Amino acid sequence: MFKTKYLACMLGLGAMLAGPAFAQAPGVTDDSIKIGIFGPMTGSAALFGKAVFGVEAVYKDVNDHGGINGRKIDIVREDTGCDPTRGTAAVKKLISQSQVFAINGGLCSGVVMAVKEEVAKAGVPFVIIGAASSAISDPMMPNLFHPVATTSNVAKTMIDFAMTREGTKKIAVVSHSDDWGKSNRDPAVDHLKEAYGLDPVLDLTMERGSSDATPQILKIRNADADFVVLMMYPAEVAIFLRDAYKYGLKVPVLAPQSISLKDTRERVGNDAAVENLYVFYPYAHPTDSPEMEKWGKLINKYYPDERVESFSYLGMSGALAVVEALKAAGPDLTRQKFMDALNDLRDFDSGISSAPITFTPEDHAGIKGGAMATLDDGKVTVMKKWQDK
Amino acid sequence: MFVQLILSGVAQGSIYALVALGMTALFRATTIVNFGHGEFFMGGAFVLYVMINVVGLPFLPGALLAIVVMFLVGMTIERVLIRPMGLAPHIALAMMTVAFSFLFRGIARAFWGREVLPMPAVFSFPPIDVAGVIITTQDLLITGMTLFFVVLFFIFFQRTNLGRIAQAASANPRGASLVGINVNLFHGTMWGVAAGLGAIAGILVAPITLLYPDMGALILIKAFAAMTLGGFGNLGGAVVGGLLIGILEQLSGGYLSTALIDIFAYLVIIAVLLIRPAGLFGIRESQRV
Amino acid sequence: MSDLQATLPAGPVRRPASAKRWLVRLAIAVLLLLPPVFSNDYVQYVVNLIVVYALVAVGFNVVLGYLGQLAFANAAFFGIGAYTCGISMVHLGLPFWAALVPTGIVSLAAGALVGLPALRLKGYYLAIVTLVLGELMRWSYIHGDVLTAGSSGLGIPPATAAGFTFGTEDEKYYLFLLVAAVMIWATNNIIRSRIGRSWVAIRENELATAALGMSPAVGKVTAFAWSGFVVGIAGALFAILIGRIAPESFNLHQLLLHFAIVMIGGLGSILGSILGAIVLTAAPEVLRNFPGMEEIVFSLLLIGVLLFMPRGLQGVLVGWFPRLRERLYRE
Amino acid sequence: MSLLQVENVSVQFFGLKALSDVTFDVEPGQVRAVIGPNGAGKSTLFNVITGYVRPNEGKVVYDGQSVVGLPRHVVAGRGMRRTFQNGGVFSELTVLENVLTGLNAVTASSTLGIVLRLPGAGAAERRAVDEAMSLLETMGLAGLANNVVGDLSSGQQRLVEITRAMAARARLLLLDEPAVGLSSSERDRLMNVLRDLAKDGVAVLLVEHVIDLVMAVSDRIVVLNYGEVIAEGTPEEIRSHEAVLEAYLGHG
Repeated sequence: MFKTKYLACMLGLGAMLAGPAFAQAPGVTDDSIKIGIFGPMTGSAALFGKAVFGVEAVYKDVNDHGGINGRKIDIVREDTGCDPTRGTAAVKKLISQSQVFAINGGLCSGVVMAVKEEVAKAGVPFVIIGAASSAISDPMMPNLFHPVATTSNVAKTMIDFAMTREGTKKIAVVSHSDDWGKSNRDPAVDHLKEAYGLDPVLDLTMERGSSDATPQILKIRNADADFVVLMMYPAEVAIFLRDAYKYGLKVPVLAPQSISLKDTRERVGNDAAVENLYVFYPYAHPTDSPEMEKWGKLINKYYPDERVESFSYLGMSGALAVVEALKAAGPDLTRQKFMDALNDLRDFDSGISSAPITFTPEDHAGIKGGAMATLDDGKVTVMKKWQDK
Repeated sequence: MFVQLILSGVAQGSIYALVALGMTALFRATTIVNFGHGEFFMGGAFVLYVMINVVGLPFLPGALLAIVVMFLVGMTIERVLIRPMGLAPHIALAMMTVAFSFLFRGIARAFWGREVLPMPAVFSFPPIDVAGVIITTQDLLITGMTLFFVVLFFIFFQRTNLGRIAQAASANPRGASLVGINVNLFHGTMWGVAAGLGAIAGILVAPITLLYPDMGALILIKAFAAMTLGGFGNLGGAVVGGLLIGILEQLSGGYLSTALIDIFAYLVIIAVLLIRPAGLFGIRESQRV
Repeated sequence: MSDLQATLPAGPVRRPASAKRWLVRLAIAVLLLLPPVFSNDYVQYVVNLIVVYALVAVGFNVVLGYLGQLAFANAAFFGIGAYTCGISMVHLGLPFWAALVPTGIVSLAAGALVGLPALRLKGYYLAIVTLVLGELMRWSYIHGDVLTAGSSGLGIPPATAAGFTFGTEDEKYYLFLLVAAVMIWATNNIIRSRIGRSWVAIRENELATAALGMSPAVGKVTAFAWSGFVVGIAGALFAILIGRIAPESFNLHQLLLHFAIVMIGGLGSILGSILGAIVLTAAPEVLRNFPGMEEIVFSLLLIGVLLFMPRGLQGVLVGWFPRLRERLYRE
Repeated sequence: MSLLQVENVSVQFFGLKALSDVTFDVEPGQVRAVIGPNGAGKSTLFNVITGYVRPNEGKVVYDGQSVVGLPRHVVAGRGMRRTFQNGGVFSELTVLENVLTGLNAVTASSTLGIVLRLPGAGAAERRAVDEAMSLLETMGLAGLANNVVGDLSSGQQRLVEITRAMAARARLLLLDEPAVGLSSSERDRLMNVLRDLAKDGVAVLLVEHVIDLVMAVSDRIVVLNYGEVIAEGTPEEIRSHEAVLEAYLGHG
């Protein structure tokens, strides 16, 4: 009680001195807006933590250009290690100790699902960085905004893409049996059933950390599948492609948004093996195009030794949407105004995400649709429909 | 399909065998089960990565240097962490191996926490197709190297004078020290050898599995399964157990369900320990009253 | 090992009644007044986590410290307790208090079941079987999605009692404190009785235990059953604390955390387990602003304890205040 | 009626006759000793009686019932208590805790009473502590009650082990070479303790190779050599028995 009382009266005092006596929203002072950021900076999913640097680069860039309505964004970052127990501690610290104005965080769906009620109860606006599980924004929560292609959206795009190739009947699915794998596999299988009345010809699993995919590939070869849908982490996708090449499996392979084409080619070590890999591509332009290079350089401006990778861009369009809404909410900033501004965001094209962001008071799943991308003799090409190579 | 599964099972199994061999040799010599052995595997791969990408050595010298580095790391662990614990209870020794495995994982994560590092393939010859069965140089290399080290290991232990001394020191440390064998040095060397064998397995597999700090955890459980199946503390058993686990895993994945691969090693461990704790070749432990 | 034990006066140690009662009253006062001082929700959450892990460590210590069996089944008991409580609350619609009954029964049974292989297997064999059991349980949570909602995790409704919901962390704190205090009090009663002495006898010398008319098999199964029961109830508290349980929360990392808490706290000491829980739950929070350092500091702390404080924090404490040495009988 | 009958017990290990046709008995209140050169089969005999080794032939009858094959804790529960040649004590526990553990089998605190700390259980536990303390007083060990047993001399540890074995009103006490590692004063103390136990009606079976202690304290002696009983009788008969002399001193 003592600590919060002390802080409260200091704030009140500050407000009184600063002229018109109205209590500022928590986390807001005359010259700063405190935004809490959380993500897996450590642990086995630390690879996803790269997106945090992209988000912070956006905010630091805004600060260098005069901030928002005279206020600079004060970033407070907490690590969750992709573990619900540590994640709950991180979010509680942001809300009750750092008393942030809003939260822009979350790359592990497990952590977001564990903390979203907590954030809602505290009434803190919560914009997701990259956690994709559709259960996050469905059912809708007034304070939670999901500017990310959700797993059901990604799955639908991948299945529809496969079906745009005539005569596709047999789709084989290979996924991890952890929460990430299941949250991607389940919507894909459901969509295949509902939209096309088909069941996957094979529904296999592959162990995280395994170094061999022979049984899976031989089964797929025997079932002569038309497409293979891999709901797996980057390392295991690379191993699958390497073994597919080894056993001469020429079937096109689809992978979700967490897979970077460039890195996979480097990991597999030969171009032929990556030739028929298509990944859900959450961005508007290929990562090596000038439009995306701009954002990559922005990240390296503030984090010089950070190796920019496709993950790094994942949360940037969401961060730009936050900046947009903060500006629209005006100088007399309150959480409600900020959320109303977010609710008015229509077809916000940040130039990064493959589809514009739209939030309505009824639907906070901001990105619908998306595209696939593949390596066409070394160049990343984005496509909505199947094109024969 | 059956032959293909057997072949890839042998390649996989030889990795498990190599790691299990290192763990068994250490267990026989020091009665310590090293719960941090996965990190020797990971350590070998990462040190090789540093040798090639940072120091810029070609593969072979890089690999040899990596093995030497890990050998020294193994000896240092024995000297600094294990020896001072003296005749501590098994719980404390097991916990010490867990502690340094956390330490290595923490160090690797500090440098490459957010990376999945590729390793240049050793030789990228195209796969050979022999009557429908496909073999890659990588598989041949792994199986070949494992066989080589297993044979080398047995020759050392059975044939050479030093090997017989090592056997004596493992069987009865107190007796060995009475006849002038420096047991501490022997334990140190065995920790070095175990670390070296773990590193070799890591180096052989690095080009395939890609490098990330947690790559050691899974291999530890598979090596346990190999040791348990082959008979705890039996060197030959560890190798045979490893190969069997690799093959049976692939076959169960191919013919039954791929979901089985995840828990195959676990089922083997439980089945063996509850039905025949001595495993295939192990000796039943009798207790002196 | 035993040089820490100073030679004490003759006769069973009967501490002056007033000193002991004063000590207990002070502890209760501090514990009850804690929440208002730390009204900050985050710190209170960490304190609640400490209470849960203290209970887990006390339960695990029964098997690891008192019975002296190297068993790694603790994460499995923790998960079984959490999921049984979650399933009874979500699918059977039981309120928290009622859900504790099936949770207790299932955890007790799970403990006894794990005790059975302990009769045949010794040392490392038991460690490996129980380690594998934990991983198999986690596999079953993932694939049992009809009941456990699989990997996406099972949402747990808040605990309620007679219309009152334990919503905020402060309210949960009193609930956890009550349940943990009762369980630790009961465990202490057992340890300082013939049952506790039979467990410790098995650790010291199993043959001699049989030669004194006690069945080692009964001793082991009861120890594992009680350990499973306590850790299972702690799992139920964990489910309420986090509000959502997923298979990943009961993996190898969780097990190693329990192991470290007991070892650093001190084998065979309830006070040590509570101290270990405090240190190892607070440390990662203190290290929040050096991400990645947690693993390194965690392992160095463990190595330090294993090399220089073989009997853990409790050993150091008993070294300074010999009176604190825990007895296996009641004054 | 004798408390323990060993009838024609033979034991073979891989063709080697460890014991052949051993027969003797032990009466309540009697100190029976078994002596013989090293390797004579004394320890094997001891382990057969205490149920750790199953005889190929013959019977071991205790209190009128054969004990071959019975679980050890059941036999111990009926009052047949033993000590161990090396380290039977719980070295990390205090002397009092060791003796209390010996009393476990007769501490009447109910499980539920213990868990919920009910008065009945509390009383039973306190009675056990008082009984243990009085036992320690009679053995002259009360001063060491709170010392960790691991700190004590091997002689003191031996006495603690015997007190612990006696704690639950044992009727037959089997001692496996108790005099090993004892100072002469501790040996005298041991002799007095054994005599007092016998006076209280306890049957004592002493397997030992310290001859002067055996001669001083035993009522009847069995001499084993190469697994066979070569002599049986009172200490005086045994002292002049030429087969015994020959076994011990070799051929005259």
